[in-house]
Amino acid sequence: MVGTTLELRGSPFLHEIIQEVPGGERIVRCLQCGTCGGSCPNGADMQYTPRTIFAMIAANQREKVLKANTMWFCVSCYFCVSRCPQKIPITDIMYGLKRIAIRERMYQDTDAPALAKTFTDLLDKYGRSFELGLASRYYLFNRPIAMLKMGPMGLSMFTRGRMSLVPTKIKNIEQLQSIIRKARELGGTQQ
Amino acid sequence: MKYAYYPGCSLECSSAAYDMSVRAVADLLGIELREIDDWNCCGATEYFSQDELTACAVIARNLALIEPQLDQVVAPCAACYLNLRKVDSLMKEDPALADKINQCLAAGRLHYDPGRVRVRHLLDLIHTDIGETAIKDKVVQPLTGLRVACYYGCQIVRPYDGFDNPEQPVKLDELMTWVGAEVVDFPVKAHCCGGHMTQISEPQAFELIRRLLHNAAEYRADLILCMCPMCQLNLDAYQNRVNSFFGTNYQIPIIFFTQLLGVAFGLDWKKLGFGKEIVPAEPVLRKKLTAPAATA
Amino acid sequence: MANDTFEPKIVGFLCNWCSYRAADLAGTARIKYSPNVRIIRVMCSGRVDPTFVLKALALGADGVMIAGCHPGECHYIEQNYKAMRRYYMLKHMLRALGLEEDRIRLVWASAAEGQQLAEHIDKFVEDVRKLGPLNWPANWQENGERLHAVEAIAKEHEESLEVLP
Amino acid sequence: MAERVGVYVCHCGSNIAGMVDVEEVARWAGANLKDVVVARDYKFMCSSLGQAMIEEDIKKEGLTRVVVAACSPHLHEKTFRRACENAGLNPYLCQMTNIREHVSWVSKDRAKATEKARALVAAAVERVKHQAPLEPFFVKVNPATLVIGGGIAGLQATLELADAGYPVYLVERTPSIGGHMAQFDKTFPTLDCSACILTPKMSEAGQHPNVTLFTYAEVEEVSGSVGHFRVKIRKKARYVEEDKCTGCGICVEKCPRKVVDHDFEAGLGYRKAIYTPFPQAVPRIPVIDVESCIWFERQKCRACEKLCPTGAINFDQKDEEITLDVGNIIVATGWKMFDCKKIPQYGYGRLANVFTALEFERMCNAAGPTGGKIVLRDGKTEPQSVAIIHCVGSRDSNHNEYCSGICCMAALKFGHLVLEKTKAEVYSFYIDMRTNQKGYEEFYHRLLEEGMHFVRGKVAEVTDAARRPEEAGKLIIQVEDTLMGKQRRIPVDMVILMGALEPQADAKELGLKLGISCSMAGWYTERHPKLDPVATMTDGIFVAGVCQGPKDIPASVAQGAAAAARVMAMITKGDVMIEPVVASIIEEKCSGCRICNNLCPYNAIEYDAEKQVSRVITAMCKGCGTCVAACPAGAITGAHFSNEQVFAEIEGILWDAVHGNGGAGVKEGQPVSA
Repeated sequence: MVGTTLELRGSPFLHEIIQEVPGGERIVRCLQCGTCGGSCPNGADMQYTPRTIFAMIAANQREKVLKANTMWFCVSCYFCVSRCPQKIPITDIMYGLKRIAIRERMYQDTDAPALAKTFTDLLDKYGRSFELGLASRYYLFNRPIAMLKMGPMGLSMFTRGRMSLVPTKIKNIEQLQSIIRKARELGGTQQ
Repeated sequence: MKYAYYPGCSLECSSAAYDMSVRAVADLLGIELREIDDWNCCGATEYFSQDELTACAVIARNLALIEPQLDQVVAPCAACYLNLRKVDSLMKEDPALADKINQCLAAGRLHYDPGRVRVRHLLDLIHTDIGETAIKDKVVQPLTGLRVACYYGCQIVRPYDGFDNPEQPVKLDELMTWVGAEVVDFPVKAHCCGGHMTQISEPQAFELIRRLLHNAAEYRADLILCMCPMCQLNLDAYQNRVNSFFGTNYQIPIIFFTQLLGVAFGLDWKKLGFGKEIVPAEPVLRKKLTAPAATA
Repeated sequence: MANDTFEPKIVGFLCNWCSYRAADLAGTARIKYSPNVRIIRVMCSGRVDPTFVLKALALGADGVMIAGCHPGECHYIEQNYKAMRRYYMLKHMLRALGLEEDRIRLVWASAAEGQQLAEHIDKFVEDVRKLGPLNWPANWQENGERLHAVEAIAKEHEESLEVLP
Repeated sequence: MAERVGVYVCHCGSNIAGMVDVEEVARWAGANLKDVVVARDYKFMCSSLGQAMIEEDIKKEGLTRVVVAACSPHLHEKTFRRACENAGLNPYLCQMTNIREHVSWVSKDRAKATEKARALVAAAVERVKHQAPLEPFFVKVNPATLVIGGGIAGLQATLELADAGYPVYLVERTPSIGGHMAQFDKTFPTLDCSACILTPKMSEAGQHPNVTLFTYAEVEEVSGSVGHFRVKIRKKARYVEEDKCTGCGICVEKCPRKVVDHDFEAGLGYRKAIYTPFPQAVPRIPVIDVESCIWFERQKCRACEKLCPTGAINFDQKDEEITLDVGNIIVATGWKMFDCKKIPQYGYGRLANVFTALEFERMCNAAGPTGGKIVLRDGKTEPQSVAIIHCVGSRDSNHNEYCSGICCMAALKFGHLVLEKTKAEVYSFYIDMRTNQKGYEEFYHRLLEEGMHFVRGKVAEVTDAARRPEEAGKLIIQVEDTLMGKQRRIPVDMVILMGALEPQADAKELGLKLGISCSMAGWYTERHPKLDPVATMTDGIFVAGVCQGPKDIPASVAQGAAAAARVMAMITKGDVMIEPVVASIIEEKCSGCRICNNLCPYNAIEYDAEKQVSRVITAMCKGCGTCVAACPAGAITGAHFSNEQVFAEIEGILWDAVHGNGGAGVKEGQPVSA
């Protein structure tokens, strides 16, 4: 969709996003209308709305963008995507920004990367997610005080048989792990 | 009617009620669900924020494991449904990515041809494939007088062109009307429950949950119906914490739509997983349903 | 650009009303696309005689593109449907002749779709580039009768190209 | 005898020469292409000096064929044909090839562009040698004109032609002329009353001796071509005899059935089963709406018939088919409003106090359903706050990518009316404020001073789901205020949606009947976007008003007048030239298989049963060439696009490939540059 004139122009950070996110080149079509920021359930608490982030990407403000809380406040509800008049894949761009921020440890004041890491580590190990393991590991390492507050809720979940004590492991975990190894090798992302 | 079945991790344990009621209702409606053998976690939203290719490959393993004679897979969980659909669609749109994903799968001696399997959500399947007449035929306990708020959440209706409107979906409303329930207007029915926000920033997460509870209470709903384990968990398990955070006193039972369908079909409540919800649903149901057909 | 990438020669038959004007519009809008397609104007895609296509391939084209108005938007009411019927027949003939059927392509572009036409052209050029040179002239030289044979086949099939409504 | 071909390669300033080595192309053609006797390049071939050069060469060098490599033949073919004609050469012996739009403007690599230009020139040279002299036909132009659509654009065109003394048939689909403008209250930016400026034009058209009105009628079929179209229109049954009806209105008054008027009143008001859309309707003859009439529903009532003083009601009336002969057609079919229900997040249809712009126009109108009072859907409460949402269904790839052009100004007008008539606060939610005609920006400034609030941001949603007590019972506008970079929730009482202007639902269908094309969005395509915005690709058919693209009233009026002027020029000239690009059948070769008969979309091929051959009716042939391609016996030739000519063109265009294969067409003993 993007004309050939763009190939060598624009902010380097913009090109980085285009490389990172499938469909990311649609960012250049942003009209700055604010449909995304208006639609976002967390829009009121974002440091910069997605629209502002796109303007900052165009202005090559790489560090400021990667340190923002915007993408960590994205709840993947896809309201912005389905409403965007320019069909920009905003949620996917938020995922892309999270990936870059995690890779370069640029994120600030958020535990979201730790949560994601705990989640995927468990997935890699067992093939299934493990809520108790997730909760305990994540809270133990990141938010010990919050863990105490969680107490009664965890208990009521447990008494209703909604929280298991042992993780389920899939049968062919080796198969999954070799797929993951290959993906890391091809994608060049080391965890 | 045979479908591959991808329950997803939540249905194994934290949302066992969903799994139980899905299986019981499917059985009654003559839907054969064949669980994908040795399926793995879809990675929810977490894998995509770290490594896109691995995220896709992990999801694609499940698609590749589907028995060759089945061409449709049904997922009851919103995140699982979206992830399976997203990978299938990304692979269709981008042959280079499809090739990479298949290289990964090949490391596990698997392969998936994009488009081979159609990814469906359970609601679509019950609404479209079973349809109004068959559903109405099965009702033994009409839900007359029960005011339900149908909550769709996000990822079932967005971003993919799906079976329902992304802003104001109606399929669950229709389904509930077929079984006699009174569907309340619930303008926030496709708004967000916060997803994993509870783990990231509680004030924001609680606010999102509060909006939904507040709206359902305003429209005097007896209960909220969910079709996603995450939505159910957030609205149900966090309801008391939301109450103490905002000084409110919501006591709205949150159950899965299949549980209520089961009730209308006269199935055993225990087998539908009642009792696992934290805000109990049974008192409301007993009060509202004049002639309970099922045993407790 | 001095490298050895294969540059396919492609003949494009464009209808006067939609596609040719789409190409004009692409020019006016300065949309850049591959220079490999050389354009011949016909009044309607329905004018494209199957022998035109075969002749072009025989004379050294590596591919042939036919472009017309969108179905339902033909300047001559519905003649592009006739082009569409012939196109499938032609693909069939190419297969019968042992050629890649993807060397011909039928696309629709309205007079307003300069961008789309340019994208069609770029895509087609890339696809033909992957197929490699056709080298029919070489074969033809070896067997001078071949063109006549092809023309005969074309004539033979031609009656079946049009089905009486 | 060999032809003597002249090749002329244009620089077009740097437009072509900047990317194509034009000197080289000319040199190469002269050196390598057989029968080329003159090959020149020149700065601007289309200039009078360039043309003179060609004319001189034809005379001095005895050229028998001319090739001009320049821009698109759609721009300058006529110019160079005329030059040839001036020098005594038949204009159809000149061939243009397009090395600007198709080469220099679309290429990035000079060497490759030059190579492509060479191939195109070779193709033209090979082709032109096979071209034959042709004589154009001339057709008389019928001075009558058909205008389709009685909105302001169509009315303007009609009156211009009628005043000039020419007969006009005005066909309007609804029961009255006037169009959307008749629904409006005020017009921006001057705020003059819409009806006051429109109704004089309507009655003028209704009474003009040169105008024949067909209201409640539609175009069914169009045949023929420029100068002599034949149009079939269907006049729908009104169930009221026009010659007997005096327009007294007793029938309407006495009709017992009242229904919601979704047409003129945009669903906000009512009409009877027998109705005239509005008091100033032209003609004032009512129609019976079959859908709501009690007689048609259950064979009872007939109150109108009993009470009509002139016996004009006729329940047995049938649709009438009328055939009109006209020389030209002006299409002015207008627009419809975007269906705001397609954007559920704005709540139209679910939330009572969300209105469309058309509903609001009717509400403001003193003759409208609320008598001009601005009130909520309950019909009595005055709003304390009003939100106007711009770009509803426009500037949105999910619906219509284009800007509807008029909504910003209409929104400002609405804002003014609310501020004038109520005590409400008014918010405008816009993406970009577009006020770029005479007096428009000044009007914007006026609204700034009047205290309208402007929030820059496309509204995300309108909801009744209150989060805080102050939101309860209100419509909440959720939006990012992009100038503050913050999400805001603004509670209001009333919301007005500025729906996009969209092409009529059947615009494509009518286009097909007329043989004119639509853009992807569905607007009729003009012949040239800048230099010929009223003509279409089909001679004798013109467009005016919004059917060609969104525009305001002044622009619609200007285009209507311009279309009329173009038609007058055709009528005054008296005849029109027809391109002799037609098919003909060589009887000796025709086997009488009749394949071509059914293929022709214009029924221009007849079968002579006696001789058992088919024959082309030249006057009806449009020259598409489908029959030529289909004839199994090769008995049909398409003038100017014969098999021979196209084959030669293919050979030329693949010059380099052919040359690699033995040098067909190359001058003997000449060096060949690659």
